[in-house]
Amino acid sequence: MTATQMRQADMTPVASIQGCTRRYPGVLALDNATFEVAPGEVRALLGKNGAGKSTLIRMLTGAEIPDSGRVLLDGSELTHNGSGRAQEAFEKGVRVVYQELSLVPGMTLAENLFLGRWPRKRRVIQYRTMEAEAAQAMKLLGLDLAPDGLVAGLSPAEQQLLEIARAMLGRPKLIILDEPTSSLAAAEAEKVMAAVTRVAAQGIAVIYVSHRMNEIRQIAHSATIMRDGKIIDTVDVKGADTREIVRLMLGSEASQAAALEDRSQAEVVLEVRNLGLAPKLASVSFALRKGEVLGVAGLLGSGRTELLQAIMGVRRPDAGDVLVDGSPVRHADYKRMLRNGFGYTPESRKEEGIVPLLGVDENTLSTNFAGVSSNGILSARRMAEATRKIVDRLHVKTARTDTPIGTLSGGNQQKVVIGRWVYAGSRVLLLDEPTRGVDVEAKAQIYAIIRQLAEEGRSIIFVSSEIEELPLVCDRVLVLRDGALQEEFRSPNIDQDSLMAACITGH
Amino acid sequence: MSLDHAAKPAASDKATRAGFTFSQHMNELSLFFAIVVLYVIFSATAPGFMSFNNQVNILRDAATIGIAAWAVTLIIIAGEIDVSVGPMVAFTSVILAFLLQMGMPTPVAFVLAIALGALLGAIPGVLRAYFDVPSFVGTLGMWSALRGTALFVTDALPVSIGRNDMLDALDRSIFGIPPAAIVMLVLFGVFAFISRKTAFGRSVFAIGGNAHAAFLSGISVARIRVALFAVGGAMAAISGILLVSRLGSGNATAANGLEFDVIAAVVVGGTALSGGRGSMLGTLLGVLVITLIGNGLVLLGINPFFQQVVRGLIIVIAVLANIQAIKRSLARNKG
Amino acid sequence: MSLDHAAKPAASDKATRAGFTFSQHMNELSLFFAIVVLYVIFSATAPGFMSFNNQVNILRDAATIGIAAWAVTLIIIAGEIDVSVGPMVAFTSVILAFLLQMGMPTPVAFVLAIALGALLGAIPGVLRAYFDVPSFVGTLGMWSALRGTALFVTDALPVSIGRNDMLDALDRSIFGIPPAAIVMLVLFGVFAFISRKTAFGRSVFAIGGNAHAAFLSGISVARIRVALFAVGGAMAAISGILLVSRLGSGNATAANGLEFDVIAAVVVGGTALSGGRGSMLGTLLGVLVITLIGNGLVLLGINPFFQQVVRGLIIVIAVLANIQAIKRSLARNKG
Amino acid sequence: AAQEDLKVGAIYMDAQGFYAGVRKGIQTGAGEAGRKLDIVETNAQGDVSKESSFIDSLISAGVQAIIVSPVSADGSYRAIRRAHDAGIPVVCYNTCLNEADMKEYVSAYAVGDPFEFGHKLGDAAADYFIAQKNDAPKIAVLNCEFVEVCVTRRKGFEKALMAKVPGARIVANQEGAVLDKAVSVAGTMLSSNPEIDAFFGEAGGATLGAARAIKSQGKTGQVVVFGGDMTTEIAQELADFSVIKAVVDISGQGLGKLALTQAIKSIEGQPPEGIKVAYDIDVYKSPEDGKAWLEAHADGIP
Ligand SMILES: Nc1ncnc2c1ncn2[C@@H]1O[C@H](COP(=O)(O)OP(=O)(O)OP(=O)(O)O)[C@@H](O)[C@H]1O
Ligand SMILES: Nc1ncnc2c1ncn2[C@@H]1O[C@H](COP(=O)(O)OP(=O)(O)OP(=O)(O)O)[C@@H](O)[C@H]1O
Ligand SMILES: [Mg+2]
Ligand SMILES: [Mg+2]
Repeated sequence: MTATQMRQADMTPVASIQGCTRRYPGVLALDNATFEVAPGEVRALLGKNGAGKSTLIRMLTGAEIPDSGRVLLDGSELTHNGSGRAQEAFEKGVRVVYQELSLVPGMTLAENLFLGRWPRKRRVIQYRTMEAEAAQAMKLLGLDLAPDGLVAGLSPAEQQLLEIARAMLGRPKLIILDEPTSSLAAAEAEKVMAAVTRVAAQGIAVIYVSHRMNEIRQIAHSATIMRDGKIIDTVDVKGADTREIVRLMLGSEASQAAALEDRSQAEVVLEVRNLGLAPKLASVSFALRKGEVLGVAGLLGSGRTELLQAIMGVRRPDAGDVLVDGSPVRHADYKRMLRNGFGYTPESRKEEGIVPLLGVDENTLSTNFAGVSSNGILSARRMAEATRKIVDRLHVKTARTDTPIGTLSGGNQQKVVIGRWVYAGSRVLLLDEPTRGVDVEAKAQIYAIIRQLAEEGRSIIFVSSEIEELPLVCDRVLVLRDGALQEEFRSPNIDQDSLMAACITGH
Repeated sequence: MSLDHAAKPAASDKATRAGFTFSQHMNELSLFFAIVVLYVIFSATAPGFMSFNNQVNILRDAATIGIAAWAVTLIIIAGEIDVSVGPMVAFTSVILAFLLQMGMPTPVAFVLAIALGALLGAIPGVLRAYFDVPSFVGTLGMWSALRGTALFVTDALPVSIGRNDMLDALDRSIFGIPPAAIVMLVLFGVFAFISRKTAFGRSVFAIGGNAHAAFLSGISVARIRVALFAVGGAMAAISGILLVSRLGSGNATAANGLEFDVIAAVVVGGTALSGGRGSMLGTLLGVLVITLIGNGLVLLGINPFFQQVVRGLIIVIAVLANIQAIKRSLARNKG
Repeated sequence: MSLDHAAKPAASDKATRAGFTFSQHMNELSLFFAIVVLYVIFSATAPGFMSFNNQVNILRDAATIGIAAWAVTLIIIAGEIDVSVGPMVAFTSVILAFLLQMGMPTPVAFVLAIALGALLGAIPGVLRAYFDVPSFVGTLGMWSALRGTALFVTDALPVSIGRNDMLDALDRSIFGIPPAAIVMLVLFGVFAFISRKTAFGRSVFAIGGNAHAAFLSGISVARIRVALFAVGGAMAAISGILLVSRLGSGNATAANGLEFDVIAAVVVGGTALSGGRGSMLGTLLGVLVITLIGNGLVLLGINPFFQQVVRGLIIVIAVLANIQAIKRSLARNKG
Repeated sequence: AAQEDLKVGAIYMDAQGFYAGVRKGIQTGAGEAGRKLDIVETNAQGDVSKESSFIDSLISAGVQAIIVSPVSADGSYRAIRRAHDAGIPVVCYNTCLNEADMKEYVSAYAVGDPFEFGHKLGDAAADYFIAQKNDAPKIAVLNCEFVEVCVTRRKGFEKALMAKVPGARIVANQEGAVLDKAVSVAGTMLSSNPEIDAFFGEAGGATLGAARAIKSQGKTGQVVVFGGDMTTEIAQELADFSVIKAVVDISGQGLGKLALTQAIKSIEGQPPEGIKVAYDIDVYKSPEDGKAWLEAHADGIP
């Protein structure tokens, strides 16, 4: 008997979904799914982008109503069929931390913790009581923050922990975490996982959605794998091996990463000297060679985004020089860097990467409309051709070139965001977290694309918080810590453990 | 500069919020300073400006803008807008006058007028909350419909109320202070309290800051939106009552362009049109700035057309200064 | 309903986009249908409605709203707003009349008036693009300042231009069609083309859809914003020129409330106030709806005040119907 | 004359109560015309461009005459010319085009002369000051000078007043045509110029606004009001006689009736000689006058 089966045998499930189906325009997001979770269990929920994980979760929280099938919480069925349903689920002890942060930045920590449920006495909010309780709730998770500070001042990890602390309030029975670590670096993710373990120890069931296998191994007891809206299998994490799980997720074998070669002799295309940007960067220096993939590792908040932005001229550095092809760039601004043949993909795809209502074509071609127009007039034919080329080359899954990009999966959106610089002919690409929130299959494709672009002689800076992927793509990895580049690892001697150690030294 | 801004919304947003408390006070301080400067200038140049009578006038004029502005501040903090204030005031003044003409007891007529204001105000609220009609469109429709109805039923003639002791009393000063000003200040206290100390007020901030998050944490977003616009209508009705007491009649043509002054006061007071940020104190100071300028320019005998020019400039400059002050305080914080 | 909406913005957004093309045409089809219905009703009830002369009138009135509305459509698609159209038209008409009075050659005066319109229009554009002043505030300031200045310099009196052959020609119909209507239709073609087939037009959509993403993919966000408002000013100036040709003088009091009609036409035409979505064809149909209603109600001799009520209702109903049509077409897709 | 059905267009200048009187006058006139007479009416909202488009619509609607109070003497002539060219007689009332254009395009002008309007009031004011033995009265004006007639009214007022009381002085002149604005502006003027003796209200809103401001500041007896345009409330104030001392008025109803009569005559090819048809300007100078007006206008429409 596996651990999972044992738990399920002697306890009634906290929540169960019985034969639920949910259809969206053109998609069967949930296909006759049946699912249960027991008290104290940490259940991982795995699947590619669009597999239906979030939809399954919305069934449990009452945010949506299944087209058919039943949802039982604590043994009784959810009955409301309107806006009361979410409240009903809440009262039955379901708490959820959504994929998107759901905090109000302009309000205090305490106000956010009790959002909408502020303690009141004769209708007046009791700030004292509230802040005291907030401090206590945060302490349970090892968070030591001032409850009257603004949420806006928190790091992403702290915000995520705050959301978990919120979910812990008022005797929950089931806590659902939808990709809580997707925007966190490894060390921050550790904090979240520690918090999850503590939660489970109190007999609360946890559903944990993640694309990161090693996290799942660390904390989950069992894993449910979804594909195309169906529940494929529930396995005991200890017993199953990663390749098997990946095979279940994809329905096929994962591809292998390409072998890497050393580029140390090629000419330098970009050199950064003593770059400073208070308060994050003190003095950063490095050189990037033609055809090289240079990884940048670091903890969240170590300033990798700022480094890329400073190079691109999106932010004005306080000190230092940026040299392109050996000559310094004066008064760098973003436009000038683009003209120098640089390209930049931001870390938050949804907020800064795509224009959701516009088609794949316009999202790709906006870097150089002139390339597809004659006499200033856009040519529909040339637009379709140019887009088709990029779409084919980067394996973007889309039916038409003018499909609104917002309807594509995250991984395909990310490929388009990279593709626009391929179209623009950029020779230096600065990619900030290009694999964030992207599933295993798309990740592998993005690695392959990056390697291929490097083969062609482009130079790439690859920033990632997922330490395990750096050895797969990078020729060289630099570690950003305390405002400067502290250590360098060269392929093939990039190993995860020493990288991790280098990131967190001194913390 | 623009580049910096367009490029990193997340970062600069966050930073803005981090410097929030300070810059908020920056804004109120600088408005306070502006008021002091206006006082110095006008008392030196405008004859009669400092007279007790004129100060009372200023308060009374401030009441016209202020009472509506308190509610509009909350509406804008919630990320919405209300452009129907002027017609709503005129319309309720007309209705009140009709009710009184019909011989209804004055207090009952007051209550009915306020209830009607709330009901009418709730219409764009319901359209927004349940039918996703943007509040700009809904209140623009009300703007046209209410003014039209008021003119239509009165033929643009004032609706006289005859002798009415209660309304006369509302226009008679108490120890030199006009009741309108007292009503305004009391309501200011109420709104300042609501916005800071009640679940309703904090929910408004939460909705303006992140409506989705507010919904997910069980705040009745739709109901609060409706309530906000209903309160807006009720406040306009109170202004309408005071207008009747001041003019002795209901007037369909009155309060023309009041929505302009109200929104200007709120925006000058530092409330962001994008929602989630603002304060009642800021609006109070904004109301004073707008009123002082109007009063001073009349006293100075400035060409009335030119006064319009000055008002347009003031609004833009105040908002510009506010934004620059926030940026500067951020830069300082950061350095 | 509200639950569905507030709960999963990402999801329902996605769905909206999927049904986008279809619902977009839904909107235009339903507007077209509304126009047909209006024609049927008015030709049955309003005497003289179908006369050639009246059809020409409708076109001429449509020109007043339309020319400004083309530019405002782009401005709203880019996520901004322009409330200064009316005063801008009046102001440029006054300036043009002054220039002609000074004896400047007519074509030069035209060019100067348009250039001035563009320059003034660019002011709120620059404030928005480089100083983060919301365009509502900037154009509200212009609204007050331009109207005030025009009234101030003319004392509200019309500025006569005397005999001017070129301007007279602009008011004389060509084969029965007024030049204003021709200008409107030509400009419609230009704007429809720009919005669909040029980098500038597509960049406007990109900025309205996601300004940061647009900036990071190398679109000159700030410059395009300034250009948009400059174009808005230039279009208002063209309306001003046509106004002078129609009235034979520059008038500071003219085009009162035109911004109301223009924004109403754009919004009725299905352009979203939140930006990123809209079409020129929709605006053309919106302009026709607004103009037809205005014309028919006058012909029917409906009480002028009551016409205001009808217009307010129409706007709200049109937007409501549009939103419901989109929702329904989505629901149908789903089944 | 043949009693065929008639259709007449009427345009009111803006949203003032005066035009409600005109409207009633036109409608009673139509009822009394003894034949079927349709009125197609609209309001130009003080905007020449709207007025121009309305006139075009009326031409299309096939009206046989247009009754209009042009927004602007110089700015409204094009549209009126189009109506004239289309063979439709245009009858002005209250306001009209400048002399030259009027002679050419307008078939009749029912008018209470605005200069005369101001002049009669100036006269009444002068008499009052002489009776008070005040030979240097200080006067504040609440104007409606965004329309041209109001400027003419003030000129007539000044002329008559200065002729009898040369020491009189205008110490302030601010806009205040709408009641609520007038009250606020008058209040402000009173505090800045405590020595004001009288207000001149160029229009109804201004007259009543000045009276209200004086009463609410407790200056009854010190400051008086002379103004234009009778309404129920102004008549009540006059009957009370504590603040308002004289009112001149052109009856909207009377003027409307007159304009319609002229329109019918023009349609029948009998426009008046010399175009202008004078309408009597009434001066009300005593409490009794006020009471009489109230009795005659029980429905409140001027
Ligand atoms: N409200 C909605 N309207 C239309 N389609 C939707 C909606 N919500 C989800 N979908 C679609 O349903 C499918 C399942 O989506 P879901 O969000 O559940 O996937 P997921 O497994 O959570 O993916 P990810 O890992 O990207 O978060 C996807 O194809 C998605 O595009
Ligand atoms: N404490 C904070 N206060 C304000 N802004 C912050 C804070 N932490 C992070 N940010 C912002 O969040 C974004 C991402 O974090 P940051 O740049 O600090 O670290 P990073 O190492 O680049 O992050 P990542 O690991 O996600 O690449 C940046 O734009 C940064 O300005
Ligand atoms: Mg998901
Ligand atoms: Mg980063």
